[in-house]
Amino acid sequence: MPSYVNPEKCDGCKGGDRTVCMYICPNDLMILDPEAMKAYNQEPDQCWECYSCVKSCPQGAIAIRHYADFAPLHGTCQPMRGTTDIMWTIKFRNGVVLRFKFPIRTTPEGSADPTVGKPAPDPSKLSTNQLFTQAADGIEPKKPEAVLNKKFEVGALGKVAKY
Amino acid sequence: MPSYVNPEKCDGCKGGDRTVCMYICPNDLMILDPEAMKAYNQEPDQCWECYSCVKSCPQGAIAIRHYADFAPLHGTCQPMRGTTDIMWTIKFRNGVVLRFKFPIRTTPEGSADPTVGKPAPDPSKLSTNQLFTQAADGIEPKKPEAVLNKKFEVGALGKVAKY
Amino acid sequence: MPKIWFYNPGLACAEPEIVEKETDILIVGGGMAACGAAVEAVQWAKPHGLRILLCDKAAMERSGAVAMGLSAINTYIGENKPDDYVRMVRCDLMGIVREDLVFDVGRHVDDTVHCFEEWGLPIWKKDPNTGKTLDGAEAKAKGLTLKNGAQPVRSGRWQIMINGESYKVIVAEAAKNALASYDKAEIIERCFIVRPLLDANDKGRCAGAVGFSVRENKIYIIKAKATLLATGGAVNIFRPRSIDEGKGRAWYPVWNPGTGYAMCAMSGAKLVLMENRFIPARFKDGYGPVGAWFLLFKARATNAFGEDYVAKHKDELKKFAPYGEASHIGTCLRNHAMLIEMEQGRGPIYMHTEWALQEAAEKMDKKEFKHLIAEAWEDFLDMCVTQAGLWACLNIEPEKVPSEIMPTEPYLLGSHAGCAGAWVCGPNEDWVPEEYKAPWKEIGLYNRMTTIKGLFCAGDTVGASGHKFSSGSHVEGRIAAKAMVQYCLDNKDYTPTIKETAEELKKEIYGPWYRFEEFKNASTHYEINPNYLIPRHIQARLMKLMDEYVAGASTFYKTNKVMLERGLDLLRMLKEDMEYAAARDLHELMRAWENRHRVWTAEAHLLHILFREETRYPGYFYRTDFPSLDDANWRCFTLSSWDPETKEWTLETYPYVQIIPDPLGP
Amino acid sequence: MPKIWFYNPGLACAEPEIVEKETDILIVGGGMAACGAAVEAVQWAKPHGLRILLCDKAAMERSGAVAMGLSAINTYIGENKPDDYVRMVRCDLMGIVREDLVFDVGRHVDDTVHCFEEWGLPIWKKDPNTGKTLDGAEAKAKGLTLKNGAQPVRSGRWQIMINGESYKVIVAEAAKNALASYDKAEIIERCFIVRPLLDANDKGRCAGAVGFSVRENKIYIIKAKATLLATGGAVNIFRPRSIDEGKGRAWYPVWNPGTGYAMCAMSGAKLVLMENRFIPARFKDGYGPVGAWFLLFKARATNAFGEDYVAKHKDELKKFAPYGEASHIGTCLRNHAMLIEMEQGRGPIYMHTEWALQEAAEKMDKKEFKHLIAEAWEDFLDMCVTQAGLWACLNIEPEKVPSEIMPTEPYLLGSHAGCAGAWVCGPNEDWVPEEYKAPWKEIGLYNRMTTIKGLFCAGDTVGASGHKFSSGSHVEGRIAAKAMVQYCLDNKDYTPTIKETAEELKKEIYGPWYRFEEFKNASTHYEINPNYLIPRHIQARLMKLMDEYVAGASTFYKTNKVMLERGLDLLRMLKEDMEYAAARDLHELMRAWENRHRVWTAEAHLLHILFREETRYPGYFYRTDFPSLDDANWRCFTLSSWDPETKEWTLETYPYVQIIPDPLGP
Ligand SMILES: Cc1cc2c(cc1C)N(S(=O)(=O)O)[C@@H]1C(=O)NC(=O)N=C1N2C[C@H](O)[C@H](O)[C@H](O)COP(=O)(O)OP(=O)(O)OC[C@H]1O[C@@H](n2cnc3c(N)ncnc32)[C@H](O)[C@@H]1O
Ligand SMILES: Cc1cc2c(cc1C)N(S(=O)(=O)O)[C@@H]1C(=O)NC(=O)N=C1N2C[C@H](O)[C@H](O)[C@H](O)COP(=O)(O)OP(=O)(O)OC[C@H]1O[C@@H](n2cnc3c(N)ncnc32)[C@H](O)[C@@H]1O
Ligand SMILES: Nc1ncnc2c1ncn2[C@@H]1O[C@H](COP(=O)(O)O)[C@@H](O)[C@H]1O
Ligand SMILES: Nc1ncnc2c1ncn2[C@@H]1O[C@H](COP(=O)(O)O)[C@@H](O)[C@H]1O
Ligand SMILES: Nc1ncnc2c1ncn2[C@@H]1O[C@H](COP(=O)(O)O)[C@@H](O)[C@H]1O
Ligand code: SF4
Ligand code: SF4
Ligand code: SF4
Ligand code: SF4
Ligand code: NA
Repeated sequence: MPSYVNPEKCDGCKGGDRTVCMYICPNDLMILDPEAMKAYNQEPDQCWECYSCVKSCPQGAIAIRHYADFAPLHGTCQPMRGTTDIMWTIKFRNGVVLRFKFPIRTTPEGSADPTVGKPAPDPSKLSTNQLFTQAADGIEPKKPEAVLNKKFEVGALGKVAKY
Repeated sequence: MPSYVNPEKCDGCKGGDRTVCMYICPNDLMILDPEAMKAYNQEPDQCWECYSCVKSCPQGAIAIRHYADFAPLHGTCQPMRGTTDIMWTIKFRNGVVLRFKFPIRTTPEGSADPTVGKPAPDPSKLSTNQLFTQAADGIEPKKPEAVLNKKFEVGALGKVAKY
Repeated sequence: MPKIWFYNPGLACAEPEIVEKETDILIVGGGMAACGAAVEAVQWAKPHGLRILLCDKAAMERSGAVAMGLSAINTYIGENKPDDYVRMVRCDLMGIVREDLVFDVGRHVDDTVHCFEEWGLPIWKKDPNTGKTLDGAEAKAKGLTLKNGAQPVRSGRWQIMINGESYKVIVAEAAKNALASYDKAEIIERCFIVRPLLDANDKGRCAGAVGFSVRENKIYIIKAKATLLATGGAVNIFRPRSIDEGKGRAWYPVWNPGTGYAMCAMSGAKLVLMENRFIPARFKDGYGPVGAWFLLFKARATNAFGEDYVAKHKDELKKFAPYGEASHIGTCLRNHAMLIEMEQGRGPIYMHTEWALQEAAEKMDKKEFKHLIAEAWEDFLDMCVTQAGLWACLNIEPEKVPSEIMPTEPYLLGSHAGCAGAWVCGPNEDWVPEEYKAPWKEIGLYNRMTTIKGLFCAGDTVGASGHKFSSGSHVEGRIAAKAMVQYCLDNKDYTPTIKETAEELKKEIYGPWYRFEEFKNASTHYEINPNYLIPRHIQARLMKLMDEYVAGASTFYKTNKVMLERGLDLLRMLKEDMEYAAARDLHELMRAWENRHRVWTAEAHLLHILFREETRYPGYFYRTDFPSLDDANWRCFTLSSWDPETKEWTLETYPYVQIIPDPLGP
Repeated sequence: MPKIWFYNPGLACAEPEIVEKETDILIVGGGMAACGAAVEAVQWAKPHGLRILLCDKAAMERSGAVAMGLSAINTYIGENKPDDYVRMVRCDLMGIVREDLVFDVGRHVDDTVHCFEEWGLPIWKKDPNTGKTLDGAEAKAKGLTLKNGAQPVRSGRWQIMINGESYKVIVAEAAKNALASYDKAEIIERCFIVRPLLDANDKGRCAGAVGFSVRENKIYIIKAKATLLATGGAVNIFRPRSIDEGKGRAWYPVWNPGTGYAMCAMSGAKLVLMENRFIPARFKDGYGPVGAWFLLFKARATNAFGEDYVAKHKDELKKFAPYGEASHIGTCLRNHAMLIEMEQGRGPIYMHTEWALQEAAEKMDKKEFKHLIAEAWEDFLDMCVTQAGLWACLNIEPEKVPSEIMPTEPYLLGSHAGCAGAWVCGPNEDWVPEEYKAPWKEIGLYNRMTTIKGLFCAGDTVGASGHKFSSGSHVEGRIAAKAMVQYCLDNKDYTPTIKETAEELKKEIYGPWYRFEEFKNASTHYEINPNYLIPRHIQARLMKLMDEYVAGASTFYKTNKVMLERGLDLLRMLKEDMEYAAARDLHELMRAWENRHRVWTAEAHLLHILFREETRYPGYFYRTDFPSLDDANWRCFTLSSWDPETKEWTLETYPYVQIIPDPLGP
């Protein structure tokens, strides 16, 4: 089910700096036609149906028509992604409709603090095996409870080949 | 190795009544672009590489680049088909060249006489098992030397299913 | 054109003109069988003024399986007896064939080969003085002809070698000349026939067919007294071995989509042995045929480690007695032995061209050897140029290195070592058993007529009688055509009437284009649209599901009841989705209809495999839940038919009658 | 535009601007490992003013394997011991892993998971009062956090459930915030890294990398002291199961082309266990993961006839003792049991979602059951929407009918149940055996450094230490980043110098476009041109040959020496033909380079399979000429390296050292 763009809804992100679908697609598939001011999927057979474009289009102009190779027509999953939750509407081929809502994050967008509130680590701890969080909290990473260190002397040792 | 058209050689069959490659392709692939007056293969992944277009193009404008899925580049088979023989030039990837010439027909083009010189068959022979040639020559089609006519009474006889 | 909505249409569709035709004899197809039919029909129709119309989806000069040429005529009886030909065919096809049909081909086929020679086909001969090979032109120059008793060059017992690049050109020329010679005959090329027209007053009768032009916006509504389906077999029902442009390469020509099978089914005619398929061993990827290599050049094939797999699995083949130990080892059983090796990871399978040619070289001088090498290349250049090209691309000189072979994806056809097809009447003669006459007792015993009045078949479309090949298909077309003339005369007062209006037919046939026009603006990419599928999508879905559930190559041709039933569910959903096919131009409109024919053919194939609870054709497919061949229960025909009214399929068994006495093989 | 020469270019190529960059730390990739590296690097680099540059081919917010989200964190130690984690990993990966690397991940990984939670990732918890499941938002509202000792919802012993739709968004946000917080750090998105730059004066040292923008015509020549390859694993090396648009669907994300493996090889760094691959069992076609179904919902999988295939083949698995009878049955061995059934034609394999959910229903009220159904759907909606969509398209309600599962095509990766990747240094600590330090004695023992100075790996690119998953990959990026800072400080005086001129690099990188421009007028169809191949062709050829010769799905993952050697011939011809790749636009230019990475990765994979003469990973692949697992000879690492000067590959063995005492499994 590659993504497709509904030209009635797409406004080309108003010709702004960032064409959202084009910005987000991990596989560089979405592209804006500047003449038509509409986006399209330039290589549908490489679409992972990851829904990144669908979820982020400000116009709700993108949907997925399931991969024709194996998906019968007329089943769809359409998301509405908010700031804390995502809502899904699932339509079956036979008309059954399911709706779900799931949390997506517990903090405000943009707020992720990479330091998780820790002070900058003491540079002298660079030579230890502590990550910056552990260095800050003075946590000592574990060592194995017991160490065997048994080398396996097997027949193929010494085998070398060039190709 | 689907067919491709060299635009420097193709003259669009001079815009004549019959675009030869388009006329001949058994799979309806070759098509003339009337604007450019050049032909192209409209569905390369359905080309059987039957060489019908290649053999018949009056300009020698069509060649085959072997199927990319499995044929390494740069090997080619190029025919020159005359009225009685065909000449093939085979170029290997490694540069080896082979040339062959084979007969293609033993009669002048267009001369095939469907009656093979027989008189029209006697209409009364319609009810016999003689083909028109046999009727004309009075040849009696064979019957089996011996006839067993043994019916096999097997277990599945009578089985019926509906789907 | 802005980049979005992007597609490069071919010949544009537009509101079509409706062309109504009326004829006596309609020949659908322009291949080997159709050409035979044309030549024969004209001879017998002329005195009665019967009209003849031939419609081919392509140009007859290069249409059908023989477009590229062939390097052998695989059915030529010559010094053999037709009785032995029947034995060979029944042995190869695992004991269930219509021996009346096979015998009928065998006794007539040489006549057709003699016509080919007369028309200009170069046939190799043995030089009567030196015993050496003469090519067809050299032979002709020396006045050597088959008819005059010259010896052909036999590759096998039934096969003769030809210089066959122009085989189809020559055969089509004779057919076209025949039709051109008769003012009541007409040819429409580039007319794709979509479906049968059923008689409005007689549900068991065919009243013609409907099609359209892929060159002009025209729909052909053709009323006919007698209709011949000579449309070849079916390919691209199963996934091919390549996923990009190499999809165009299959052994069987990608343009034969199973029209004949589909049209039989749609009209309610019975099909027979549709579980059978053809899976030839072929040179890997190029799909070059192996016949000349095995038979003419006497090459041996082995697994990766040099073992002869047929010899190795002699005991395994005995499980399939009597067929596995008869004088002739069936094509499917040779596959079976090869598949065991591949499945157990002892591939690749190699055709040892290098051993064969080097052995031959020992008995030859340089010039003769050079000639032999040319013959080896000609084999492919005459019928499978890709294989020659692949050798060139891989730097393969066949006298130096071996080449891989392997079994192909399955095809459905009735003229090679396969026997799926229509259930037709045979010759109405005294030696033919009652069982083979009974089905036609009420509707008339016309040779090669299906169980629907006025609907005939020939060539690949006929079931239960394989090994006709090019020559047998041509002669079968002739046999059918003659019977059709008789049928038309016997039904002089019949006027074909159809229930659909021209407008309805137009809506139906141009449906995919109307759908495209209606919905194309719902998406910026014409291929991805929630309202329709393009034909390529439908084909890909069909090929995948057939491959995975219906004993395709990816399961090593294995299936079982559960897989088949799941496959049937998926296939039926696909059949529903076919109603949403869209076409942007005339070319795609043809593809849309081709794929309908594929899906119908696939459905019949699946149902037959489900119905026959045994493994009749090991090497072609395995019912793993019924892994043995079971003569006691299943040495019988399977028949299927679809009821146009109830839209239901019925599968049934039918007795096999052995006409030609034992031995089993030739 | 006339229809001929037809192609719709994306962003047009033009003569590129050359942008030269110099940095201390170059992070290639923006996925889980790269994000970990960014967060950690900034903390340690800041005090020293070291420069950091991160290049991602996509937008970090949704790049890499986690673009769609995930529904579980598969590595969380919690109440377990890292020692047991090592035992599980070694057992799953058939006894050969770098236990130092694995232990290192195990002891650090929970720290990273706690960061995720802090940044906003919703992690399911057990309600301490009721023992019931709370989703991550409910838990957070109740103040329940892992760090504070709340209980996660374990699906398996190592896995915890999350509401992970925005997993990557959150993790990337922290990384981007980290880099944004530091003025000497920079991010370039849409920069595709093509290859390493080798130091002009020191052949064993990496001096950075070169890439280009897929948005603007710019080439980036990046000199760096330390370079981290965090580019994920490799997909689309083997033929996918669909041949049309479904090619876009694979379990592993189609955009990770094996850059890290290729770049290691190109620079002369050693790779380890590249014979290993990952073939997960997945829901058929949609590729939905099975973990939650097996572990959380406790579903059973059977063959077509209801038989539990793992139980059925217990004795068969014993052949692979001790691994087949350990406490943990390895992923490949579970595949092995499934494959026996499929191969013998007893598929489809069904995941009995309906049994599992109905059993659960018995202990629940309606509301709880509704919630359970939502959880079942969420599993796919959070990480594999296609699978949910396929259910909808097939009218599958998982509480009513089962779904098919089957093994996928092979992927190469080092973080799931696979262990192909770079041979890297571990922690320089006393418990680490000499054998695992020796290779780095001369160049410096920097954690996660390859055998090339300054070239580091993390995540999927690291070999011999699977089962890191998303969390372990992130923490491994952190570990590597810290070591890179140390490396930069230790190499303060080193100035990266390269031997290529900017002009040469431009010619090389834009080569495919120059080729396109040079030859595009030789044909009326841009795809079919005798002078070049488009990237799609190269990829199709690669996937086909790997599938057919190198133990792909079409041979049921079987191969042998003869097949591998033939495959190598074909692969080397493809490598030559890659020089004729052409690109019509920036997007295709990226595809051209991606495919180079695939071909390099494939070559290493093939050579390793050829070198290891045993069947170490039954269910992942079979050497049919060495069908047994052979601990006596082969319980050791295999290493490969390519010499940039001689252009020759060397394969060698290397001793395995068991660090963590028995038992084998956890
Ligand atoms: C594909 C192929 C086939 C063969 C071989 C190699 C190859 C590569 N080899 S070897 O492998 O053994 O080497 C042979 C060989 O050497 N010797 C031999 O005698 N026969 C060989 N065959 C078999 C014969 O070719 C075969 O038996 C006959 O051709 C069968 O004749 P027929 O049944 O008439 O089918 P056709 O393909 O020739 O013609 C079909 C026609 O139908 C048309 N058509 C189809 N659908 C239509 C529609 N809907 N509307 C209108 N027209 C519509 C087609 O255009 C065509 O005209
Ligand atoms: C694909 C996938 C993966 C998983 C799962 C389901 C699915 C469908 N499942 S379950 O199945 O088990 O259910 C998991 C799960 O639920 N829980 C879990 O913890 N892990 C799962 N994984 C595994 C993890 O995702 C995996 O372990 C990590 O993501 C590995 O991290 P890393 O090694 O960093 O790889 P990445 O894919 O995240 O990032 C790669 C980055 O490199 C970029 N890139 C690649 N090549 C580049 C180039 N040439 N130039 C520049 N940039 C260039 C990419 O853009 C990306 O940023
Ligand atoms: N190994 C073989 N043994 C006997 N006959 C064969 C063999 N291979 C092909 N043939 C026959 O040779 C002809 C051409 O075969 P093919 O090239 O496979 O289409 C057909 O009549 C086949 O039945
Ligand atoms: N390589 C093979 N491929 C397909 N079927 C086979 C193969 N080998 C044996 N068979 C047949 O498959 C049936 C089931 O065999 P088995 O798989 O051993 O139960 C038997 O009738 C075998 O003759
Ligand atoms: N049948 C199983 N038995 C044990 N662990 C499993 C099973 N299936 C999946 N897993 C584990 O569950 C997690 C997710 O697996 P998957 O969904 O297959 O990627 C990984 O840690 C797997 O190793
Ligand atoms: S994000 Fe939506 S509105 Fe913006 S260009 Fe893409 S499809 Fe159009
Ligand atoms: S669904 Fe994902 S892969 Fe497909 S176009 Fe959208 S963002 Fe790209
Ligand atoms: S036959 Fe040749 S010259 Fe004529 S249109 Fe085709 S390619 Fe051009
Ligand atoms: S080679 Fe044959 S199939 Fe291909 S375009 Fe030419 S005529 Fe058509
Ligand atoms: Na790896």
